[in-house]
Amino acid sequence: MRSGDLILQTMSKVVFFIIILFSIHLFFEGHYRPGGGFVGGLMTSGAIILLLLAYDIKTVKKIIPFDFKWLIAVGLFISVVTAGGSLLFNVPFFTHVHDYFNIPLLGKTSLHTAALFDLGVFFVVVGVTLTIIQTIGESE
Amino acid sequence: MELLMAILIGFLFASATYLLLSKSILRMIIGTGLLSHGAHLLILTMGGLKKGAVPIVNGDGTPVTDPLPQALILTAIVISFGVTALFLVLAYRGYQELGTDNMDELRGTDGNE
Amino acid sequence: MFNILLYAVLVMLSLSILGYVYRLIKGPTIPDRVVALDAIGITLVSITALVSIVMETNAFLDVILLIGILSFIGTAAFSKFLAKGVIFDRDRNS
Amino acid sequence: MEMNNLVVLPIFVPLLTAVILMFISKKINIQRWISVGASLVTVMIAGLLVHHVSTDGIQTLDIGSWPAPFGITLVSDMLSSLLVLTTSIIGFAVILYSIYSIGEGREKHFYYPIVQFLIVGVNGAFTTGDIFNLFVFFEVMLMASYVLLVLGGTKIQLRETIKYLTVNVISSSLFVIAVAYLYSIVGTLNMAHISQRIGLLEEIPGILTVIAILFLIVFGLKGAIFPLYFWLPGSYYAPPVPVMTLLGALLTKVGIYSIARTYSLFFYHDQSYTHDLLLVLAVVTVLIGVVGSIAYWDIKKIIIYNIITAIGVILYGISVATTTSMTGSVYYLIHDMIIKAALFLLIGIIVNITGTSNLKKFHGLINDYPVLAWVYFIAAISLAGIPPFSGFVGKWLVIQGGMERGELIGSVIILLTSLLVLYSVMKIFIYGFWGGKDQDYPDQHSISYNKLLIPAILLTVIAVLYGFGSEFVYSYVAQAVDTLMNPEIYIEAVLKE
Amino acid sequence: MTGILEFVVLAFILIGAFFSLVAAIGVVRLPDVYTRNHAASKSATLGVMFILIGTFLYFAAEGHTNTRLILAIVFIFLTSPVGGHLINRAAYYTGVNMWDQSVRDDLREKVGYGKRKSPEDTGGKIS
Amino acid sequence: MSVLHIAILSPFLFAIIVPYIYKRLRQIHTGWFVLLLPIILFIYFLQFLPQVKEGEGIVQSVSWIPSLNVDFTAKIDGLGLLFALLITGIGSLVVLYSIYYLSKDQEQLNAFYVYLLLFLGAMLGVVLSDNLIVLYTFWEFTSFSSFFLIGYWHHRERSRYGAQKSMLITVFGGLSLLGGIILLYIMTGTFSIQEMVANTSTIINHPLFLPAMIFILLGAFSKSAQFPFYIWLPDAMEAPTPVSAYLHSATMVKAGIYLVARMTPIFAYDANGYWVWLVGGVGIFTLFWGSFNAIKQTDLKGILAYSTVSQLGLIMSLLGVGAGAVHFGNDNQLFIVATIAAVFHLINHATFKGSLFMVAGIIDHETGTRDIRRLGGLMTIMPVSFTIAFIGTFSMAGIPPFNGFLSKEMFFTGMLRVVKMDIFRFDSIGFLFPVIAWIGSVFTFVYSMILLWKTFGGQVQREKLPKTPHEAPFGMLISPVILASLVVIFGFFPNILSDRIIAPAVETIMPMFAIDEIHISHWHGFQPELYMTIGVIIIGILLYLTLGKWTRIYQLFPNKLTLNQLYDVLLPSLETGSNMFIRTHMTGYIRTYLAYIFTFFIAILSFTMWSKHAFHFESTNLADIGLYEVLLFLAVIIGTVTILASKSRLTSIIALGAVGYAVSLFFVLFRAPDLALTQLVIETISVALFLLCFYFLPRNFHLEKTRFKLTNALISVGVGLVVTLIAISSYSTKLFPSISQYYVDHTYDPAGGENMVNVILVDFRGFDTLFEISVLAIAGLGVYGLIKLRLARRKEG
Repeated sequence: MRSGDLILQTMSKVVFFIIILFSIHLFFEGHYRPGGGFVGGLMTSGAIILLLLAYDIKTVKKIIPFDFKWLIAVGLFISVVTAGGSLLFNVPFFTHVHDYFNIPLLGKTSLHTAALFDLGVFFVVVGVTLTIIQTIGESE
Repeated sequence: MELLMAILIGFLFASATYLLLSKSILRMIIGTGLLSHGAHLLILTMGGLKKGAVPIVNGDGTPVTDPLPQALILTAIVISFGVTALFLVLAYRGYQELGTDNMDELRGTDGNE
Repeated sequence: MFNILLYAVLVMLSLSILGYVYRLIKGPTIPDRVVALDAIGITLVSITALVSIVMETNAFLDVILLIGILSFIGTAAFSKFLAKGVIFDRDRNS
Repeated sequence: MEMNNLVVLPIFVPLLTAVILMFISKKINIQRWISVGASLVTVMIAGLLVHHVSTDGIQTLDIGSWPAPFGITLVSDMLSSLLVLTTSIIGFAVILYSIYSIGEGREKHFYYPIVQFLIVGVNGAFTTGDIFNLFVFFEVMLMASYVLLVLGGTKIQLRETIKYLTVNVISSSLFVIAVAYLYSIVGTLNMAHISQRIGLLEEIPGILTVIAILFLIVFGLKGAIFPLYFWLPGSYYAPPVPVMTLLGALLTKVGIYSIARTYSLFFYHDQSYTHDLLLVLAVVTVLIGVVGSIAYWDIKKIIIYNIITAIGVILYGISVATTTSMTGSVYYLIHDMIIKAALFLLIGIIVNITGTSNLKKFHGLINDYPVLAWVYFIAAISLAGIPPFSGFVGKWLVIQGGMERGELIGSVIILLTSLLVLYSVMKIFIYGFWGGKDQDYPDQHSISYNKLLIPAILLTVIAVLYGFGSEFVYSYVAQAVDTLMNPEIYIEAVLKE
Repeated sequence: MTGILEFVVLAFILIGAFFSLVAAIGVVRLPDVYTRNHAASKSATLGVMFILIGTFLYFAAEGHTNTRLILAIVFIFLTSPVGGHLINRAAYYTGVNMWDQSVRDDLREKVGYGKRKSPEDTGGKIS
Repeated sequence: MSVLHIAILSPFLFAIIVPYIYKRLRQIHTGWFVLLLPIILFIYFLQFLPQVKEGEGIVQSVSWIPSLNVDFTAKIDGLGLLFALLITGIGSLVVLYSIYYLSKDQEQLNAFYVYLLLFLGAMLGVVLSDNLIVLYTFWEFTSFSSFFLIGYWHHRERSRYGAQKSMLITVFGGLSLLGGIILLYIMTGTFSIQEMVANTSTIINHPLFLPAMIFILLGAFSKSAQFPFYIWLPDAMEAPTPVSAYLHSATMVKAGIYLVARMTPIFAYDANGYWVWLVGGVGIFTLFWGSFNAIKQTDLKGILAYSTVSQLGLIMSLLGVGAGAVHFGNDNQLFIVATIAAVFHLINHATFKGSLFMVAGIIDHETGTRDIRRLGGLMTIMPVSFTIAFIGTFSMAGIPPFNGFLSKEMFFTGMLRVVKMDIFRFDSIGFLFPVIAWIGSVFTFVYSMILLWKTFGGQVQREKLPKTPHEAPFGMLISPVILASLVVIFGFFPNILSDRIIAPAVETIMPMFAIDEIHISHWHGFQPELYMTIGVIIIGILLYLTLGKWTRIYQLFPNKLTLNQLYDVLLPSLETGSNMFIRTHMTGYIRTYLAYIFTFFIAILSFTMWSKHAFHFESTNLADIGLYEVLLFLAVIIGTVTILASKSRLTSIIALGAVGYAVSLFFVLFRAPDLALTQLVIETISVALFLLCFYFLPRNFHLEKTRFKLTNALISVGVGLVVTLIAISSYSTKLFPSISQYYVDHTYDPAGGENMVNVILVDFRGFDTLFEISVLAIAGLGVYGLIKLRLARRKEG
């Protein structure tokens, strides 16, 4: 193991968490500030790409034991179900609802089905990016 | 500014076309990249440039730029990313299987007889 | 005054980008180009920061961090590719 | 109002199915059952939708409860709901056919979900009332088609997918810029709203005509009209037959539908220019198609070039733009989707039996496979527009419309080229089915011949009923044409003014 | 915003801009990739950090204390040198020639000079 | 649905059960079951005779596509009934004959009878439909069922060839007919023949009159094997002989005659006399050409085929000349005799030609050959057949006392009267009609004699015959005997037909005339017709006796110049020509395709811009240009140029990345933070993907030839210019405010967000996003499948 990798690896551990935090922040801010599921998801993928750069695919697979194809399905499922949920309530497809709740300790919180939809987007983006990268990386 | 952007977009489209007409798959993929840059800038330009603040609700009623083209571009960007990814993998699988990335050698005349 | 100076700085930064772009084209080696790209990324950070001030919006502040992150990832990826020919190892220990 | 969620179901059901199938990609049997079941459900929903539209008029759904033109509005008028129904039926037949022919490899690699996605894209494109949303559905459809085209990774698939993808990426970019140009001028994306706004203009600026032509290029690339069809014969030749069927029967028709929709809804102001251009292109398209279909002794190629011919015929009716010709085009459009699908599936069975698509390498199939031969024959003469089968009414009305408008030469060309169409498909019958019983094929016993035949027969029967029941169909087609000829019906339904 | 603060912000920004320009001139003018990288990673980083601090102060004065900016400053401070290091290492391993007037090369004994590790032809010539 | 409809459709219904009968009752020849149907139908139609004679047609209507004015109106009138009787009558005889002709052990009888029944039904439909679309439907059915009958022995190449040929030519005719029908509909607004007849004045003054007429005639001529379409008929002889007897004596080919007769009241009024001239002229020439060619044939069925062509020409010419009466109107009934002759000859031809075909079949069946060079001397061995043939050929040659003589005489009368027409310069060139008619009749006489004497006269050449000849079985002889008897009966008592059948038919053809009484007699006194007949016989005998001396003139007509040869060359060369044409532009090079597409893009858009004066530039609405924007602009341009110029993939990618970053900076400048964020990340990940794939890809680019570079550059500049010009014009033509204000107003309430772009993405236009991530998901799955699944090239079904 060469010294350059060591520097990079050490660095990556720190930076990885910064990026993940940042991406979660981007995701949650999306409805109000620039950001959202896309950028959040892409950023998370970026973080994992960094890990892949510093380590190797096998190691990263051990750290993050997801099947990313499954993540695509989950994400899409969340989005589709959120959108389709309105069918059950007899309102036009994709009608979002949102409300503000007072939750003890956290205070006034807004719950928005759009955020749920965006979560799906987030997962799909992460899933797709990493499926692609992982599949190419593993190919012969 | 819109004039300048129109010229830039035209230039991007011209370059993209040139690349798409070349032999190497990789250059064609790069061409599609430029093509989508051009298209995205065009949407933005057509929405009007610099007509107000960032499209975030600010409460003070200052005019904001047209948010709709931005949303359209975002959709388009993500889609072209997906296409580019597939195209790239296609190129490499094609090279692996067909042994060339030269489009001139990928004619194919099946069923011509 | 404040804004005029900001504009001046923006022009300076843009000129530096042009300088980097020159290096990007000239090369002569690929690492030179990567250096230029990295530097462009860093300079973009500065430009974005200044543009935020000019536009009086904090909407772009996320962009700053983002460019920082991406420029690092990009540099790391290019370097690794140059050094090894692959950017992700399948299994480093084997 | 809430009932209108029906409009979204032909898109939603396949989408949900696709997602569910993604979770169980390794369990082939369950995948098959779910695919078949879901596509049957889609067919039923689409049928219900057609019924609904026929009794209650155009159905619209403002997605997310945002009023048109600000949100995305789905619009099921008769044309779109008929096409959705046709698409769903073809989807069902192809899935049924795939089960016995596509092979485990593809089935384990997301073949079924992607087919569902393709149907999502096509149904969506037919249903949406928003020009940018149309682009998005085009992309869904195209992405699914890229993947289906290349799935399997054989040499020819890879080679042709590269070309197919390149052309379509270009057309997608052009689509985006066309939408952008249009948005710049009319400031809206809702198609009814675009139509309404353009209708308000006293003088139509020339640039709008230019944009109309740009849209023609975009949709023409998808629809493979002259001179934008070059990519089609090679690309459609590459994939396995079920995929070929989906692409051949559905994708080009989406392009043509889009031309019909945009040219009747908002590019109708400069008809002397746009529609006359379209007319010339349509006639040349027909000619190119027949020339191609008689040029080959490869059964796949023959049917593939017939796609182009049919496109030309439909387009001709659209370009003539009279009620008669439009009626003809709509008749022909639906007919061609069904019969092309049937023919492709039948060709697929032949290829499965003989192991080749070269017509010079086999003969005498009628001796061992009489049912196949007869079904093929009926499908073939339906394609050529022989009454009382499905292609006739459409062809007749298109020609009649053209002649009524004084386009004698174009109409006669359309009329006489159907002889060459007949020649090309009957060539397969005469040389492939007829002949002595003196040939053995290595694979003929390994395929599930009878099971493969079921979907093909299903489609052919539908085509025959479609022809015999032209009167029954007429009331629906007339309603579709009514909307096409009178944009205000569409506008009123969408904007609810 | 008070005049003093405006002055301070401006000062930071101008210093930053100066460093950035210097870095650019360095990248254009210096003779080989190692020295250019040196200019880019050090000078430019310094430049950008000054500008970011200026920006941060500007927004802080406006009432928006922005954590992302601090995070960005920290991040760039952490990663920029690493990035520079990675490029140089890559350049060295792929056998990019040093400037002919370079005086010292400690790595030469450890890895051997000009050993090509990459499939990419990145040698001294224009490619 | 009336009984009449059921009668018309009964053959189709019956055809469905034939395969079951065949399967279940293998012991009994399927033909016996089938035979019932035409007999019943014949009797059914017979009962209409009295009604029709009184001029009361029967009209029954069933709606089919009323919205498109298509209803299945079945109508029995004189003409229709005549044909219906021919179809079912000859049909019964043919089925009976086929029972003995086709072996139940060796032939696919189910298929044969299905085809035959379909054909029978289709023919009934043609002659009994009043609605032209329905008529056309049945018309095409006759083409296809005859296609199957001709190709019945499809393992023979000649059968396939003949079937394809007949299909192509008759379907071509069918399509022309359709064209004519559509034009008629445009003129009259109806598909009903009756209503059209009532509307003739609209039709003849309409500009579409001539095209409609030509289309209809093309349809009729190709079906009735008129020159130059006759070439399919001789090849159709590949069909089993019962089929030939049926198709070419009474039915298929007569459909064209029927159509011309049917259309006469609609078209013949035409002031220029096109109809008379075209129908008459083509007919008379076909008569000559067919008879002339029949002589050189050596195959019995070949002679009969050309004879059929010739006889059809005869009937056609009569119809044409007869139409002259319509043209001249009520005061001039001079030409009606031609129409009467046409109808009469139609019947006669069916009888004698039917019997002759059957005899030819018998000879083929019993001797194993139909080649007249190998036949001869069968008179003593097959006396019954000889008698039938004798009657048939003499009738055909126009020798008294057979029915052929009667109609031939009337034919001459008709032709002689042509000279008296004063339309279309008939007064000057009209004399050609009787002259050609006479020459044709001479040839007819000659080939009739050849047919008879070469087969039955002279010595038997047993060594040349595959089988030992003997008389045919009794059953096989029934049908030809019946037909031959009819020849004789009609010869002696022609007037049993004239009132009941001929007069009503002629009245249908010419509804404007009251046909009081038709009297056909052998003796008209010493008229020119008689001299002509005598001349025919004398010259005919002379020519027959000197056959060997003058038939050498046929060698003067090289085979290469025949119409048949034209067809044989045309079809393959159409194929190869198409193939060559397709290959010229379908090169398989994506570059070529893209070049075509882009060139079209440039050409059509710039032409439209130019012709619509679409370029428009307005400077009022523009945002001002900042210096750093110009610099950024330059950066993008420089980056792009680098990509264009670079020969190394890495440089290209780095430059592409730079351009992408610059574009995101544009997004920053134009106040699109979300875009900037996304673009930046996507750009980086894309670059990573590129690098990832580089491992598998070759290092350097392929370089184009300079010539290509130049055209590529030209196309590229064109594309760029067009895009720019449209962009400027579109931007300068902002006619309406954007709908965006709505999003600005509604983002916070009720959508509950602040970032408009994001709210549009997940809420206002969340539907887009849902499918956008679907696209992404498909791409992901696609990449996975593309890499993981590697099937070998195998057959793909």
